[in-house]
Amino acid sequence: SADEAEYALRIGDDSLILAQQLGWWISRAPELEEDLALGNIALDLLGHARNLLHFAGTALGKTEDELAYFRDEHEFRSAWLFEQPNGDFGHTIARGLLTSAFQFELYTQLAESSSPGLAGIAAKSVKEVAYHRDHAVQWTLRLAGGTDESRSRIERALINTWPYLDELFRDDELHERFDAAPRPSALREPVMNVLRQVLAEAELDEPKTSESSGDGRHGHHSTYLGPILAEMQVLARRHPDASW
Amino acid sequence: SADEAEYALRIGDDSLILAQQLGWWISRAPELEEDLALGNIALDLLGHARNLLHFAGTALGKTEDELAYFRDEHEFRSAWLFEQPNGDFGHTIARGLLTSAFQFELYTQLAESSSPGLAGIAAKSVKEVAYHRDHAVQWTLRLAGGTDESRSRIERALINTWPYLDELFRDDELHERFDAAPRPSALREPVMNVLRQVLAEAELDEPKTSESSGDGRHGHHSTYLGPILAEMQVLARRHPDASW
Amino acid sequence: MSTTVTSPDDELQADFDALIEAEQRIEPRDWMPEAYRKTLIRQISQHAHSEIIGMQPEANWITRAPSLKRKAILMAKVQDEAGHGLYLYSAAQTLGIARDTMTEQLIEGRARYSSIFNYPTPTWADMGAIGWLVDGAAICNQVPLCRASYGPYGRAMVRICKEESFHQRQGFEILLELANGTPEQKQMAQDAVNRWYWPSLQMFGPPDDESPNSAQSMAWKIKRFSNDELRQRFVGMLVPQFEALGLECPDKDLRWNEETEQWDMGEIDWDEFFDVLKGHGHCNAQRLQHRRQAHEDGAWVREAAAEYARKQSAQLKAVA
Amino acid sequence: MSTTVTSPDDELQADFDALIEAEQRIEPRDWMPEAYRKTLIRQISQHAHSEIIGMQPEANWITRAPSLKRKAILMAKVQDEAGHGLYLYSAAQTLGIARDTMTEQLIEGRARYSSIFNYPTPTWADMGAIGWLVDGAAICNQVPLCRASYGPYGRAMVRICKEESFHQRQGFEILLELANGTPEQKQMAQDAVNRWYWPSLQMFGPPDDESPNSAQSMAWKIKRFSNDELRQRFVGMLVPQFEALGLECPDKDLRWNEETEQWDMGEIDWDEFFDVLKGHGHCNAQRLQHRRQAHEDGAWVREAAAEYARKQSAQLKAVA
Repeated sequence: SADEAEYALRIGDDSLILAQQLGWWISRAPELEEDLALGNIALDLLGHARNLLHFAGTALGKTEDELAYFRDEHEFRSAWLFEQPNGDFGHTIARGLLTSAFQFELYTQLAESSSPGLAGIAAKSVKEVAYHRDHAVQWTLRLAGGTDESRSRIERALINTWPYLDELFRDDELHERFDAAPRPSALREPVMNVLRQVLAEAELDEPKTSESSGDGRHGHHSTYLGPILAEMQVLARRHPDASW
Repeated sequence: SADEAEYALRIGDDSLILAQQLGWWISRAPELEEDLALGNIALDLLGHARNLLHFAGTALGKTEDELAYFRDEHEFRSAWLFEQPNGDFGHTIARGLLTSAFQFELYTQLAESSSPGLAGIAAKSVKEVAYHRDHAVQWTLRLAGGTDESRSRIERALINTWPYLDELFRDDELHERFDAAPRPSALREPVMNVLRQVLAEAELDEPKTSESSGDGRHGHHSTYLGPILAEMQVLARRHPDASW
Repeated sequence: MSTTVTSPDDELQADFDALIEAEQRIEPRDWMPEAYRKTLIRQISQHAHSEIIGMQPEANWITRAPSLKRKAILMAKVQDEAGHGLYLYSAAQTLGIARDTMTEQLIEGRARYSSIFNYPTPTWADMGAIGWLVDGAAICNQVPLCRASYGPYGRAMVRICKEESFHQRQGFEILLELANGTPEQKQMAQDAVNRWYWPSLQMFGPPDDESPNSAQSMAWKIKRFSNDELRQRFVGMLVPQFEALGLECPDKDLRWNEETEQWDMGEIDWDEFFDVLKGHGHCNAQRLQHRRQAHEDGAWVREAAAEYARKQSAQLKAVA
Repeated sequence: MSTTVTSPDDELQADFDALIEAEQRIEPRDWMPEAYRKTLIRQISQHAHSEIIGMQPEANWITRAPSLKRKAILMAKVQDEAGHGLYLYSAAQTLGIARDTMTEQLIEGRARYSSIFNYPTPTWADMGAIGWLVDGAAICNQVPLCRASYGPYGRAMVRICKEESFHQRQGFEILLELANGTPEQKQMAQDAVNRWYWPSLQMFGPPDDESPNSAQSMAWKIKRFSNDELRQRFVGMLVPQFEALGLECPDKDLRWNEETEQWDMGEIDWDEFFDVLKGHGHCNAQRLQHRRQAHEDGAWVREAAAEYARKQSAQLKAVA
């Protein structure tokens, strides 16, 4: 259905944009093991995105590539958190902690969906997201418990990303109509509980920041998305009739 | 003539690509005075680029915007030095030192050109480039004579940019035919003399690096140019028939 | 018979009041009441911060400007804003606050700046809408400030207003070009105007009956007109310009009231205004993060410059 | 009558020679001649560096890959190269050199890596040409290395070769798609093949008569075939594939010689080869700069991880 497709686009775009950004790290990570780890996460997310865009595309009569390469900025449905820049490694880890905690809870619940298509994708993805979350948690602990510099960097990174959590938990008209997906508001508590546990273990305070009212689900995006799409789409758009 | 146009494209693209990159600093400089200074330099370079592209365009039957926005990567003529990324402030300064030392000598000689068009543009530009060079020299001295960190950063930045000097001084078939511009090889000595003086005053060693054989003058560019153009051209290309 | 005892402070206050009354300028060396000084520091630094934060929504399009001419104009504009910030920080410094202190207050989120800059700029047309509406509203607010009783502030505003009116015209031109362009361009322009219209009206602040600080500022001749008066003036200016652009005004209820000789406007969503003010805008977090990042990334450069200056002056002394 | 005095070293040497002769593997705990050890360290670390530097020309296109499928394949490929680098650094470590030492040698420009990675990748078609030609040449070089006399090296090569042949097929597929695509795509493919063909032939090293170290490596059964033999084999493999792609071979002089039963090739520009080797390639500076930058930017992360591990183990000890 159209609602199912719209929902798949939302969570598919999240993963697509994050994969696009994580891909940058490959050849630039602090150690080779992290080139591999961040590359793995990027690949997983790209895989999830392709499944979700393919699924949405069957309802919309479009291919995954048409959706990825030929939509304009306002047609994307990603949330602002996923559009936040890589920054330094600490920033990438903080962003990864928040996105993976969210996606883990989301896919866990979505795996029980009455939509077999969404449930299937979620069930497959959740195992990989568990690894992403573990990766982010381990590094959060290491950076928080490492040197003074690493601690202040991860603190700053959490302050910078925390405002974008709220958007992930906002219900809207889609959720009034479409009940085959968990309500965003129902994810808030479990996700925040996990995050608070990690912060407690890392002996970090929960950032006291005001939430951003960013609204990517309706096509109103952060300033970061435009340049991300410019680079991602440049070649495909230069040869609109080509196949690759 | 076609040769005049080709020559104007080369030095115009240098300035265009550097202006495009320096524009990024506005709102991100280490202090407000540098937002202003780097912005000024970017504006000057953009002005030079527009004059040169306009001049080339009259021979080629194209507007400055057609040349800037609708050429593909291999049609650009910029040298690799101008395509090198901003990096940190030290890297921007090192790149600026090299580019401005080159452009100052180039425009000084070009102001005597038998081509009135090129001579006129060069005569106007050289005053501004003198300021750019002064800015870069002052900051090179400050960074080299500042803290240990700033000294090692400017050293590293010079090592990273030095390999791209050689390309600026290479004669090719164009210069066999076209004698209204100084031969690149004739610029080597005066430019290197200035640079060596600056290094001596800053008590820095001349980097011992092998020159890159990068060859932007014939459309063979560094890996940096592709993404720069993707961002610069994205909007204009999305609306090919629009005027702005 | 009773004697009137005048304390020195009372005399200073009387002199100050007389200067204000006579439309004379207060200068840095003059005595001034603490509340006046504090109000000015707050207002001028807030204004300076707004210029600095206000660079970001437009800087976002420098790299993607669709023509070289527009790129040059936009670069120059954003750069002007850095310049305005500098004038205003200087004016505030004459009141005894250090620039570093103001910078700290900003990046630590303890200082205000104009909420308008917490809205995003998703399209090129936003460059037009910001110039036309945001700079337009700023000018309405600022022209009277050129006569502000505090000298350095008034003089800074004179320079700033001259440049702002230039910026407003450039914004209008961007929109005019789009409105007369392709259908997509026209739509882009209308969408941007729809997004920026109401926030620009909010730039004049809450309605007069909910603006407690205004009266004192007017008595001190810092402020010359009430929020609602300025808003009226702004809307009156926009109406013919909407017509010239061929764009629709997003306020469907706007009409001229023959009786009151005022514009009756549709209702402004003040909840949204206060929400953004409290930090819940689209971009509050991003704006501060961007500024903080630039400040932190530049720390080593500022330290190097300071250390170099120290060494140079030590060397000069040694030679002397 | 004279007695043959055998020193302990001679005995060890004899055992070593016998193992080599019998096609047995030398393992890390086995005695080996210093020259053998040094040759291996040089070769393996050079190979590891090549994998790591070799990530860059392809990583350059990850963000711009023109379909999601190709993006996924490319990401996986570049990631595989990091994995290969890790295997090989591990193999080299068994010979008594630390990974940090090798990293230092690389970023300080004191270590070699394959010159092929100093060429730029201006178009998407380079992703095809690298896979097909560069990985193809690498496989020809590396398949015999799976039987290299040093155990850890041979075993690493087995894993690597399996993945490389996968990469080569993917490169071929990219070119096939382009060669059958739009005229611009086909031109892009031909241009890329033109750029990479000769450098890929140079990957086998100088002609046999100018390759002084080869004989010893062959005696030690590290190397199994001469440079020219491998080059022959590679070209023989390419010829039918050029046909399948419908692309032209850039070597216009290439023909099968019935008499020698060999491919007669056009002249290889060895001056260019040695020029790039000496550091004058398009991208030598950039490749090292990229690696150095990643290493330096990551220093605080590695320090944090080390410090955290130190604290954790101190805590464990305190508990025990």
